[in-house]
Amino acid sequence: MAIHHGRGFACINYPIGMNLGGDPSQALVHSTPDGKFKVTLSSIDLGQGIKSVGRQLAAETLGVPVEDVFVDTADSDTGPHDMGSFASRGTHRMGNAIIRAATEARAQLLEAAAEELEVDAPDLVTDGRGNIHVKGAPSRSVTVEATATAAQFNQGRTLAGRGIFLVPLSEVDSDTGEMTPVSSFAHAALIIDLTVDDETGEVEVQHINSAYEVGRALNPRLVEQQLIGGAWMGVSHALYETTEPYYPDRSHGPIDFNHYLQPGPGDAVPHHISVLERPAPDAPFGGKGPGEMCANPVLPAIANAVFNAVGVECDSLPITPEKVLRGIRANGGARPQGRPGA
Amino acid sequence: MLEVETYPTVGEAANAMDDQARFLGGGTLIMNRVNYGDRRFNRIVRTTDASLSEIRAEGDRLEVGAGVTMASIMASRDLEFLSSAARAVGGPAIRNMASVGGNLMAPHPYGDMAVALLALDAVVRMVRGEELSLEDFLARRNGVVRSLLIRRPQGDEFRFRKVSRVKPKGVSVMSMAAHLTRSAGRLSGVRIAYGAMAPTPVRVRAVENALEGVSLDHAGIAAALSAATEGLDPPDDPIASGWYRREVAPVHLRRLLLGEDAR
Amino acid sequence: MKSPVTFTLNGSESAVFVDSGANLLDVLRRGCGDLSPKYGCGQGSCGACTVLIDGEPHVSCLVLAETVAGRSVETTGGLASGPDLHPLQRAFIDGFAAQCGYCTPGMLMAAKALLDRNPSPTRSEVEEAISGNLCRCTGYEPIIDAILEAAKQRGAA
Amino acid sequence: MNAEYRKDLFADERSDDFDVVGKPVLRQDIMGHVTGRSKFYDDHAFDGLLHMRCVRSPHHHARIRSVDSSAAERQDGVVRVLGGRDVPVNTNTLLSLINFGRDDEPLLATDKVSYVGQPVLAIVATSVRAAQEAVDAVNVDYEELPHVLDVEKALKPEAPIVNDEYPNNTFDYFDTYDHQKLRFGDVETAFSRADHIVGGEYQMSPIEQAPIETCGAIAAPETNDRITVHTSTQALFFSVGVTAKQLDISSARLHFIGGTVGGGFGGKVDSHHEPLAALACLATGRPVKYMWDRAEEMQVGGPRGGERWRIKDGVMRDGRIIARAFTGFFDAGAYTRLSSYAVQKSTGHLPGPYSIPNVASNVYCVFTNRTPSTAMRGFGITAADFAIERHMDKVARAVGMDPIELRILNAYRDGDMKAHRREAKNCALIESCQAVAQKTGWSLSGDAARASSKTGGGEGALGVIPATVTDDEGRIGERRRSGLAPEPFSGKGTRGLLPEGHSSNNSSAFGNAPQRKDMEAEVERLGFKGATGVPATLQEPADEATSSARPTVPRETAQTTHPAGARGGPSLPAAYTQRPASTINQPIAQPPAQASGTPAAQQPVTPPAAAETESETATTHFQRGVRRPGVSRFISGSRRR
Repeated sequence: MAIHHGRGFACINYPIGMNLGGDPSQALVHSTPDGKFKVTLSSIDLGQGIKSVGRQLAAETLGVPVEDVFVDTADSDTGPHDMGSFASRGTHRMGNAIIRAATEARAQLLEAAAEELEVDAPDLVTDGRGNIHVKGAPSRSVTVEATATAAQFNQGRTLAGRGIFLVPLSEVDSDTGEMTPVSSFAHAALIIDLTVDDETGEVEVQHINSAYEVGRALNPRLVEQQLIGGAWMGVSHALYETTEPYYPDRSHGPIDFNHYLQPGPGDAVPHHISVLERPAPDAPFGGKGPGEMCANPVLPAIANAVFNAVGVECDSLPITPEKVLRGIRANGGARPQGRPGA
Repeated sequence: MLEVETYPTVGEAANAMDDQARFLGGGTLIMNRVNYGDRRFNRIVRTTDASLSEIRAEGDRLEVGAGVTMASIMASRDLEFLSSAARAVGGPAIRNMASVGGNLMAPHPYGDMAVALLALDAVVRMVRGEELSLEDFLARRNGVVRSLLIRRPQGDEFRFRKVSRVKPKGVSVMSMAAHLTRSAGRLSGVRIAYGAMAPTPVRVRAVENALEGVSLDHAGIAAALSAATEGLDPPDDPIASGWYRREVAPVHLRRLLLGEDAR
Repeated sequence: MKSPVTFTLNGSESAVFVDSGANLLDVLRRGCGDLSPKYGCGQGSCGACTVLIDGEPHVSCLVLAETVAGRSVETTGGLASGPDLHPLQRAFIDGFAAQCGYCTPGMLMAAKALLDRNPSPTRSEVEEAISGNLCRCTGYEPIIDAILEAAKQRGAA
Repeated sequence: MNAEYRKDLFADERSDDFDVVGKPVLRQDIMGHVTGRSKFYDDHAFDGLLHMRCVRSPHHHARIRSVDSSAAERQDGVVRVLGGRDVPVNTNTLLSLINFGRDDEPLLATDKVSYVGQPVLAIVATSVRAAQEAVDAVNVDYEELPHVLDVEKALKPEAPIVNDEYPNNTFDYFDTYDHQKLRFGDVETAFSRADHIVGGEYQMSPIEQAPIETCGAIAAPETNDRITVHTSTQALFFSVGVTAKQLDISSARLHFIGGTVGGGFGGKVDSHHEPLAALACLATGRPVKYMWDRAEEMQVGGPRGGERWRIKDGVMRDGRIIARAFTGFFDAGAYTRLSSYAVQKSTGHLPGPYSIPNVASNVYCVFTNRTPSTAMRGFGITAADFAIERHMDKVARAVGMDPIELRILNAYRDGDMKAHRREAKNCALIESCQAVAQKTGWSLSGDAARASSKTGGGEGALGVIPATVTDDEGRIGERRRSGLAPEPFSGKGTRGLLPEGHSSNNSSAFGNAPQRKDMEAEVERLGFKGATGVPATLQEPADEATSSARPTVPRETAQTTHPAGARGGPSLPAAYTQRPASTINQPIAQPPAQASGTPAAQQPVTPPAAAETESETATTHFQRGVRRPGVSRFISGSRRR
């Protein structure tokens, strides 16, 4: 019998941040006597990189080198409140709080520099490399380090900032379901190419092509980490994993990683990503969080590709070889649908 | 509390065994149970007897110590015919630990090396020298094994294939081994074994009988394929259902016998 | 009942009293204070606890601690030589080959065992080498690329 | 590992001139990861550390007649045995912190167990082994009860009651209905007008977050009469709040430390370990570690719950979807936790990123006798998207249309009115579809290739909240008495009609304005350009993308008032500068008022500087350029046209 190729498509959007709002994030920023900055949060880094993104957002807003900025987080004695790391809210909510805190700290930094250079603060700019100078007169400059030292020991001025970002809690209407679900949405469209063995029902993803719109890739490599890892998890959800293989019967639930199936290193799929950036007006530098949504389009795209390959409607997850084989048998054989979009 | 007793020779270790003790091979089975607080045993018995890790020729057979690991098999030129089965047992770390003797005791769906040895009609030599067929040993699965006696197959007579869902390493949907001996160009005295299709690795007599005297081609093996799961009741588990195993066994048996590449 | 075990840990002599039945992972973390190998399952199927014993990768959660007496154990804690990172560590940094970092120590040990034996592995040899190490964040691709990159760097060095 | 950045798309709305943002800066935490020094919660050493294991229910559903732990208490190594009676506030629900739902879940079960694995006792001992042995020495006398595992069987009148707080086996919404409603337009009439009706049912089974680090916490006595808790939580203060509530102690006495977690994926928000570890620490005066083993993480840790969705579409011959009705069942398992909230998030997501004039849905949070569900990556959305995008392919086949063209035809655009009665903005679904089609050679019709999220939105009926038929079916308890079908409008309940433009909830979708003037970033430094009306039709990638910038009046939402003294320059993103007057309470039907500020003159949009400025601070592997084609399987080179 035969191996059939299939191609499937899906596209989605995703709400960024806790759905009904009411999920505040706070940030504190302060300078050391020699112009290094600490960003103090309560966010949790699960691997998504909130420490790294937070550091970049603070450095950009302050106008200082990123090497001079460090995030310290998740000590309830020192960090201000944050709702938590979930719902793709870290970048959006905490990012906005960091920008506000860093903006307040920057204002005082420029005021301190203005006093040193005897000019007005609005005339000053930062060059991002540790210097503050008069707009249009780079030679009239002072280093961030000298400014911080002067502020600390001569001016008696603190270079610090606070920031909070809160999307007000939205009610939900009991009769119409009216609500304000968040303020910005990420988007994705994805095409799966796969093969189906019509003798065993085995599905093997061959290629993923995707386009993810993430507002702004605040750190391209961290975004790629999410999109590659997320798409892998999407393949895993679509074809492999479940805590109840015979749901809703509870028997045979896996209790170890050997029996909780996930694609292995040998199943790693070539995934070509296009990143689109339409900045969300209320997001930090326009950046939306790509973390949660990147797996979502993969599941239906795989199901649609399996139908394209052999004509079996896969409407229950995971799409195991057994379900595909039973579908092929019920149709009296494979029913390839022909290449879409040809 | 749990006690550990170490003996210099496997004989002394065997004497110390009782139903509250477990014999420690590579640890991949027993230590898993220890970590999860299995209360069916409170003593671990082990030996530092180096002879258990030896591979020696004995007449026209090879004696493989029960302590020989999967990695040692893959590294051994004499046992090259077993390397595909050894590679099927866990990743590199597990293969440095999992022993041949341990593999004979592995619960469903593990035991791929035992499947290969079953098809090679290996003989089990117990610690006090008593010998029995691997098939008989698997029926009782107790006592301390000293070594296995294996007759090297000729040419490409021996075939092994593991079907799993995860690449490159996953737990068995099923594994199959075939020792395709011939006489006068026809199959004769063939041995077929399956893994993960029954409570333990199992010889499949119905298929062996259907292959007696046939030529190794589509026509010749047709009867064997239709008898692929005769007498077997493959289990449901998180990896696959009994229905699925029964339905695809003939496909994988055909691919094994005719050497079709496993996609 | 505690019994003494002496072995070499990352090149230096180490002696520790172990409870009977204790596994090497617990002994390394609680006994020796080397927190680099991690608990992921206690079943030998995730690889987060991978260490090298006499240069060979083992899942330390399934190693009876007493069995390493007199042998050499290596963990990711000892991978760098002083301030100088191992090429694998450098490649994981530059290749963004870690997100949460919990599987990274085990991955590095499996990769080191591979490169020590096979300085220029193929892609499928790398996949086989880490086939016992699960990662839930990265999708494996950046890790495989980083190991191949480290092999190239070492080859060049 | 590189990807292709389509900087040409939406270039007119974005300036990319930054020092640090947009750069591939190395992770701050990477050195710790590669040396094994990153401090996860369990990477803290304590002398005299005690360990905790739980006695768990072997039954799906059973009454606890009696618990005998006397033998266990006498075993050597056992320091303390804790039951529900030892927990000051034993019953809680996670979202009580944002007062959503009633306390329904015991930390340790006392009178009954509702799922296999539910904890009854927590045993604290000097070693994990001693605790495991003591667990086996506890005798719990259970009286098995009938159980239910299927979400729709749980709604039947004869189904056993799973969660005593919600005797109809569904979460009560607004103390009124047994489901969350969504009503927009009139689906019944629209179905009767449709050329095709397309139905489908979709089922997702539970999935485990499966982080490599299992959930856990260590609670240790600290100085000044406080407890330090090292935790793998995903929400630090959430866990502080739950612990303070259940131990009935001031949160000032709790010092939580975390922030470096071995993967969460939603599985570490339930805050089950911190209260138990802290309780044991208080009870013993010693540090206590409570960590799940892998088997517990898989079967006792909250999964993403199973979801069952039914969709019915009314479609016209030309592919326009004019009506879509959903029935959704979230399998919450034995207790509410976050499932009630997931249902509302999911409802806010329907009917998917498409502008459909008539939408109705009933979504249920159903209790069954299995492990309670919790959050997982894509919380409340993943299964709905699976159903919606599978269904879109069925619709495409029913009308004989290319699947991508069907999506683009129905895609939502800036200015469309969404089913939860909010205006769509910042849309990019169409451009995403076009980008992936283009690079894979999936040919699209002229219309589909030229479509844009920024044109055609909000025109005619699409920009208006339609007159809407409402109903009062599915009041609490009604389904158990009458066995009413779960679909919208399936009963004889009284119908209502809301006039066009009706809105009852005008909460703003924007963040609060900054608290103080100097917290307000200058908009020029935030990378926005004035939104132009020019459709960013899909051009070739960055190298020659010059979109001709025809100056047109930017589409401002109605009544966006600028505060006095707002600076000119590009139109300001509302979130940053003012608390917008609600745009919702006036009927939308009015034509959008001319924005008072005039947009800055539109300079011709030049493609962004090709090579980002070489900032020697950030390491610059991004500038190493794209790998040569064919070198790695993850290339983009060969894809470029």
